[in-house]
Amino acid sequence: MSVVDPVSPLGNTLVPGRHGAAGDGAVRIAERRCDLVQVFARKGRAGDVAAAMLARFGSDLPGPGHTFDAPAFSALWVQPDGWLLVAPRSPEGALAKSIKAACGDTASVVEQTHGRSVIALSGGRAAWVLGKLSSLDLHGREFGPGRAAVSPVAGLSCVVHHRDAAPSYDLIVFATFARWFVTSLTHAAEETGYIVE
Amino acid sequence: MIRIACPFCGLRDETEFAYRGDATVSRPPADAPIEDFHDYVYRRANPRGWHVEWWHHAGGCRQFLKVVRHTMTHAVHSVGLASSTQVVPPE
Amino acid sequence: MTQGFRTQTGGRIDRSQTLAFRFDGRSYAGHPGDTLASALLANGVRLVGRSFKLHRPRGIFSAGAEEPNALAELRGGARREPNTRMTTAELYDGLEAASQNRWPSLRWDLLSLNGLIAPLLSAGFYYKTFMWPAAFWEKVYEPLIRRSAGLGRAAREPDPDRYDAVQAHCDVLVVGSGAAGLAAARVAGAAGARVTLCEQDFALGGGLLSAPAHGAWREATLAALAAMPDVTILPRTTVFGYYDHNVVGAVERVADHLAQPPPHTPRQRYWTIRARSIVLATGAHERLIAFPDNDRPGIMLAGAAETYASRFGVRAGSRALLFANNDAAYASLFALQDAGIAVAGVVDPRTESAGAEAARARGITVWADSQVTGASGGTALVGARVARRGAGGGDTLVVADLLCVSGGHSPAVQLASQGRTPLEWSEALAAHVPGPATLDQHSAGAANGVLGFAEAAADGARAGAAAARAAAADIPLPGAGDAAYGLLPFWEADVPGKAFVDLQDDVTANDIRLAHREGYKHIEHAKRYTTHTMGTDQGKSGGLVGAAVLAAARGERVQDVGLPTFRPFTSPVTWGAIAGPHIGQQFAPTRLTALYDWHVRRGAEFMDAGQWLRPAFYPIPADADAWASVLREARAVRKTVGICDVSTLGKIDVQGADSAAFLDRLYTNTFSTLPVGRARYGLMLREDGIVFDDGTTSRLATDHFFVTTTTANAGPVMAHMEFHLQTCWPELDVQLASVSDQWAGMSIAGPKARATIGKIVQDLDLSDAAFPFMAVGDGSVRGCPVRVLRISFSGEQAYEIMTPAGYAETVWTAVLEAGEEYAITPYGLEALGLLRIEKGHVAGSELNGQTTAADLGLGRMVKKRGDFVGRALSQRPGLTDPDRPVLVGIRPATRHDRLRAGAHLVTPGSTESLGWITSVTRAVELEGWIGLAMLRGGAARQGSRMQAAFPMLDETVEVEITSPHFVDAENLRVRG
Amino acid sequence: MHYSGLRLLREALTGNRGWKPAWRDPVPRREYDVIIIGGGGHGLATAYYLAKVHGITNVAVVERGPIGLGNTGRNTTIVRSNYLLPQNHNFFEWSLKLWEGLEQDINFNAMVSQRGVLNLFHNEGGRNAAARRGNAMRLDGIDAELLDREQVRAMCPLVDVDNGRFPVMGALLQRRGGTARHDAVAWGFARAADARGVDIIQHCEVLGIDVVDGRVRGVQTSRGPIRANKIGLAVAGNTSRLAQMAGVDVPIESHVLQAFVSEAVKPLVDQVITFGAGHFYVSQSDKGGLVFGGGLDGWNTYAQRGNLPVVDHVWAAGIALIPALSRLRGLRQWGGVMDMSFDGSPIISTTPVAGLYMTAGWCYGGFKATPGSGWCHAWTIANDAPHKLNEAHRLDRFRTGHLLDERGNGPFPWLQ
Ligand SMILES: Cc1cc2nc3c(=O)[nH]c(=O)nc-3n(C[C@H](O)[C@H](O)[C@H](O)COP(=O)(O)OP(=O)(O)OC[C@H]3O[C@@H](n4cnc5c(N)ncnc54)[C@H](O)[C@@H]3O)c2cc1C
Ligand SMILES: NC(=O)c1ccc[n+]([C@@H]2O[C@H](COP(=O)([O-])OP(=O)(O)OC[C@H]3O[C@@H](n4cnc5c(N)ncnc54)[C@H](O)[C@@H]3O)[C@@H](O)[C@H]2O)c1
Ligand SMILES: Cc1cc2nc3c(=O)[nH]c(=O)nc-3n(C[C@H](O)[C@H](O)[C@H](O)COP(=O)(O)O)c2cc1C
Ligand SMILES: [Zn+2]
Repeated sequence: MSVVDPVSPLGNTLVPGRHGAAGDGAVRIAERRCDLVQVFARKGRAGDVAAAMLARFGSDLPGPGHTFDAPAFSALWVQPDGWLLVAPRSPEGALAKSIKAACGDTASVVEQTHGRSVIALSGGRAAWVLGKLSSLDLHGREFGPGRAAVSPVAGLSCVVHHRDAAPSYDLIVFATFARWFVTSLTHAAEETGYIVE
Repeated sequence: MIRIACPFCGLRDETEFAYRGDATVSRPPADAPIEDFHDYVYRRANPRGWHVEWWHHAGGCRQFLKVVRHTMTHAVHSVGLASSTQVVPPE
Repeated sequence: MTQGFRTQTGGRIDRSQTLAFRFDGRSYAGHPGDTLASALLANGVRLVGRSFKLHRPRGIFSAGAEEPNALAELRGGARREPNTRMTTAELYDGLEAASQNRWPSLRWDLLSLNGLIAPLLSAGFYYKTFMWPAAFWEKVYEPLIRRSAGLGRAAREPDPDRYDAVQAHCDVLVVGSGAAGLAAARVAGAAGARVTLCEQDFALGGGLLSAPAHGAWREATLAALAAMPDVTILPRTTVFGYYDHNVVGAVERVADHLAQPPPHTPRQRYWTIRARSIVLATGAHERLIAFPDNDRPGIMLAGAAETYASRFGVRAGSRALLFANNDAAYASLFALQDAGIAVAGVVDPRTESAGAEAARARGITVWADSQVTGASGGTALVGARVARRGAGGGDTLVVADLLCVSGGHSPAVQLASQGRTPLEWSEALAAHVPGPATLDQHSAGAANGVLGFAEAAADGARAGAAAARAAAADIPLPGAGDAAYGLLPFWEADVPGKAFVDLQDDVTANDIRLAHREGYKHIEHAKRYTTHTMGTDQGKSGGLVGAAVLAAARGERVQDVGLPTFRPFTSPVTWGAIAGPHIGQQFAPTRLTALYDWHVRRGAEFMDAGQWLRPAFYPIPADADAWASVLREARAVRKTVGICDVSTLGKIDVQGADSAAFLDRLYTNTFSTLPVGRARYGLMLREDGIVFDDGTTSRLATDHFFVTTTTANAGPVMAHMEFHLQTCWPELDVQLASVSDQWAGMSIAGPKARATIGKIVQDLDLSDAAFPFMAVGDGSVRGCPVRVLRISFSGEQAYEIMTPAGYAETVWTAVLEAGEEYAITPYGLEALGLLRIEKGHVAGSELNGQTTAADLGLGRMVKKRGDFVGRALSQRPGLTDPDRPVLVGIRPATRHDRLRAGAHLVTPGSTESLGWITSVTRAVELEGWIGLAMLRGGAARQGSRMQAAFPMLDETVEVEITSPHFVDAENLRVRG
Repeated sequence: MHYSGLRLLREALTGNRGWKPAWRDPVPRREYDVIIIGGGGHGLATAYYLAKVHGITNVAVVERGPIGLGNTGRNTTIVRSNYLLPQNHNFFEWSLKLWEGLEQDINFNAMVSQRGVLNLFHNEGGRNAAARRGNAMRLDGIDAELLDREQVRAMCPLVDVDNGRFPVMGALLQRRGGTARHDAVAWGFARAADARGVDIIQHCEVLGIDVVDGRVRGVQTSRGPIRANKIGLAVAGNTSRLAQMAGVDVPIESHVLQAFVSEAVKPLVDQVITFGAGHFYVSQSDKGGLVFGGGLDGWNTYAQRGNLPVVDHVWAAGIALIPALSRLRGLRQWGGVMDMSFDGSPIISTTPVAGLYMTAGWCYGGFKATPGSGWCHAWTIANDAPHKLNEAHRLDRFRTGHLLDERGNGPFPWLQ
């Protein structure tokens, strides 16, 4: 564990409190500090990776568009034979190391904890707000808890993870764009009002 | 708005993709004459009708997809993986 | 002013509330539910505008989006909106509007004198004159034309309002909320489809709003729709365009009915709707008839007059005459009569009709087999001349202040046509109707050529079921009315005079014939030559009439002449709405490095570098100017040590058994021979043989590389790698991941670089022996993991420290503290540029997509064996020509002379450019300015003198051609 | 019939009854000396200059629809010669010179309006590129000026030079650049060519090109075969298809470029302004509509219709540049199918088939080239060899590597 806590790429962009329109439709916006690790199966080794992940972490590796909540992390499908693992913060690099240890040379493991920001958006009108920035069909028939999609939000590369029925979404974006992204998100939420914890 | 059904991600707007042109040409072997490389780079199908083309799902799964699209109606006939040999224009 | 033309009862306005508004400075009153047009009519205002070319007085012609005449500047100042159709502008308390395109006033408009020379201003007159003298066009004629053209005046300040955009999806999109649209939505909704219904009007119901008899059905249907959870109804929402793959664009006027939007509320919202199926229930547009002076204020479409009476409780005149060729228009007239408007009679070109019989039964005079041959009155209609068809002379003057016109109804097929549905000709309507659709698209109701409420609703129900892929559902339908239509195609009264086919652009039937005589016979030529259908209404009420006049001139049928192409936008669309929230800083993304806040605190001057904001330099009070800062920073690097944020470099993690082979194929040089723990500078070509990018690649393990790219090419290089991996060499075991954001990077450069970081880097031996030039290794700084690369861009001893971005500031601060004793200096992009130019390193200005490896003096990096991208085509003669410009250095012959990038190198007395200066800087190693240039025969010219010409500043500087390496050409310092 | 103010007056007094067709509607003859395929500006100008400069009047222009409704009738009308490479700017300057005397030459007011063209830049790199380009032009005697931020502000008061995401640093100005009335260019050349005996044959689609022993012999059309030993292609976005008919491959892809016009308003924008950072450009037509556009949709197409993503981007860029446009309304949107070459520069050339010539690969920029292209194409046809002005624009330059890549974007037509 490093002696210092990593600094959030958001700086002071998210100001705690209630903003935008009054009324009871306010959404909640928050940064979630997570560990993020990308896992790619080496050529022809997807089966081995899946077996190792199941054995070591009790995790399925989900198929396209889906997620799997293992005890230690959520696994999000992001590309063929490629997953993004999202976990609560742990000692620097520990998650990646344990994955690498489990998979050996059947997988390429890439640390992304600092490379991505996880922005949580939730509340009854979260889908309305997200629908201003994303062209995904967020209707319950098409998307819901347990689903994830890689698709631009506010024009930026993003992994949209529908976590629960509140609904709560994790929006996972490239860290160097995070401030601009959050500004777009808060603009979109002005109409409903939004609360930053 | 062209919409492309990515075999992995589902139906998505064209704005998620980057176009990469004619997918019927392939890179010549190393020992091929320069002429072949010229053709690979500069001699590209430009039909009025069905066109087989690369679309990079840059905003999604990052796969280069082979897409058969009509250059008048813009209808997408089929979409497949880079390796697919099934992605061909209709009769 | 009193609302003298308001009926006592009826209509869908709220008489209990009064709204005050102003038009041309005068105050009036209206009610909620009014449009600006209905309220003006209620107040007896008839003259509301001037036409485009002839400045003829004009009144309100329609009751909807098709309005050609009644355009106003709405609101004022930064919120001024020119050309706003009064017929769709919803009245609100305090509304301000002004007439436009007139001077000094609406009533007394100087340019109405144009009317006197109208024959001179015939179609296309400007193509035939204004050519002499040639210089007069820009100086005299054009400014005059420009000033008198145009309609209203746009605002000249930024818009204070905000706009919003939404991405939407549905199973069935219904456009239009008339009988057809409501029925379609209800059936589709009942079948479980996700339905979105867009209606441009603020009230739902279309024609039903003017049909009190069907009020109950409308209410019941709306109530049923409101109860369906998956049905979204959007009033005030115009579908403006139908695009590929059943995607439509629509704009919702969220707050235009208010003086200004409430806080946090957008003024308008732009909807992009992706629909599996689309029902077009957009109704029909009533057509005008061409007859002399058919543009007088007081002449109005029959359906519009009915709408004013039935929906708005407004009498559009006191005494109405109808000129119509169909029975539907009689119903409109009867509604006027019922609203208390006196009826002067009906002029009908047909000899007999059901309408005429019904009219006579009501005691109304009908001039059958007749036509209107002219209108009298200037700024208001006083009467119309009526004559038998073909009689020639013998007109009767009928006194009327309201002349209702109906030349039939054209289905609103704009969207269907944009949606690539072919149009077919309907003899019954004498208009185009949609043919079989190729997309999942269904026209319904009047838009489908089905008139009558009951019939339209039934047609809508059919379309709704088809769109929802459901069996036809049994829903209540409005009661059947009188379906008689009995239209006789009749386009133009056959008498001479100024008979308009396009009211806004002053296009007359004679103009169309003139175009025909001059050979502009095709409908698209005639359109462009006369400007017919090119106004803000796009010819909704006169387009087909013009086509018919052309058809007559050509001796052909109207359907063989056709119509000009329908294009978006069905109604003009606010620019700001489409821009949406992407304004100001949100126009394009900004990217910030993890050290951004530090740079801000340190007072950096920032500059745009692609999407990035990067420190240009860090001024301190002692610096006289920007150059002083830059030179101070660069000098620190050369003398002691400096630190620079290089986090913006692209970084790609390459893993897999075949990584080395993969990189060998992508780069001109070889990576399979690179030992683990070492880095190598690499050069990448495009397949056409031109240099694409450069960067360093480190080998972290046999099967693991860490690639850096230039800032600008981070994305393109990644895509280039993926392209080749997936489409050319799919057999390779390689995995790619962008780690640009994961790693922050800082370059520590200068003779004291090692001394500085040696104090803080742990778990890594930095001694020259253990960690020579181009070594790579992992360590830590204050507990933060770091990756150290010994590489140099400045020519000095230098290290790049990469660290996970969240630790950037910790590591950066640690370096600063360690370097304090050497007066470590942070340096920005400018000093970075200075240093690299001194060292002769190429960057963006040289790697500009036009240069080869050899041009840049990097020919030795191109391997002789093995294939790589760009190898073959780089051997083309044009790319190996020895006369191509190559990289050289330059210095002014007189040392204090200034160099400028973009100057060209010429020999004295010649204007032939032999090369150009790509980058310049003031130097710190040498005196004065230095630069890099691309120069033909550059190698041979080293040591000679040339002129650097900058003719745009009238400047020529004598320069000396040198080697591009001003500093440490032998690369000793970097190894020191 | 000569057009003049006097004529206009005479006709006005007699009810405008005496005007004659601007061009005849002839029945195609069986054989011509030269057939020009494509009745756009380039084809019509080629025919005009063949007749005027080379005395070759037995010429047919064969057009599948009505003339002038291809890209000539749907472009944003910018005329300029501010190109970087000498091979390009010298050619375009010749074209600009022809524009300057065009109206008197063809006796048709094409409303050539030299109101100035500004190319804005936003950073050092942009300024250096503008300087390199402008100085290159000046060395070759072409007007160009480098404006700083304050000069841009003074010239274009509505442009937001300070506040946008990309503040304006300055501009490359070509005062002699401007606009011309697109339709009038086609009509004017048609009328002038017709007056010199050229047959303009509308509604006549070329369906095949007859090649015998490596030489062209004529064309097959929807109105029957027509013979000629020289054929010039001027078919813009259809070049690939037409060249294929003669067995010739051309490095061209067909892409749609969109354009827009706003509602007409009183004068608002006095110059042509190009906003490179935002892919947006705008000018105001004499009728009052702002005519504007941006980048390509970016995929091969033969459809002349636009698409939402580009609309969104272009309109946002418009507001970024000129915030006061926000409450103005867009009126119409359309597209044109462009002949995108693989290095972004045109091809005016002989071909491997004897007697077959082409002017093509015009990308975004062919309207301004109309007179120059016609002039050089005519020269190439008449002499069976290129003029000095177009010898670099040869078809085989992609094989030899003598590319004319102004922007360094490489062999990706959708990026050019
Ligand atoms: C939206 C847009 C904006 C533009 N803006 C500018 C600008 O501002 N400035 C500028 O300089 N350039 C601009 N351009 C480019 C410019 O419009 C074109 O390069 C130029 O007009 C091409 O002229 P042309 O005569 O070659 O082609 P066209 O005018 O397209 O003429 C080609 C003709 O060939 C005909 N044809 C095709 N196939 C056949 C066949 N088989 N048989 C017979 N005839 C056939 C077509 O019907 C057509 O009429 C723009 C283009 C577009 C689309
Ligand atoms: N004044 C009248 O009495 C009157 C007027 C129109 C129609 N009608 C009658 O109504 C019946 C037809 O009903 P219908 O439902 O087919 O037509 P409709 O005219 O009743 O409804 C069409 C609706 O579509 C809306 N619309 C059109 N284009 C639109 C767009 N681009 N975006 C959003 N909304 C748009 C219109 O505002 C209108 O409300 C016929 O009997 C016809 O004669 C009567
Ligand atoms: C410079 C220019 C100005 C235009 N101005 C107008 C205009 O004022 N009104 C209009 O309706 N269309 C205008 N148009 C668009 C044309 O109506 C038409 O859409 C375009 O020429 C493409 O043709 P198409 O739509 O028939 O395919 C203009 C086009 C151009 C090129
Ligand atoms: Zn995908």
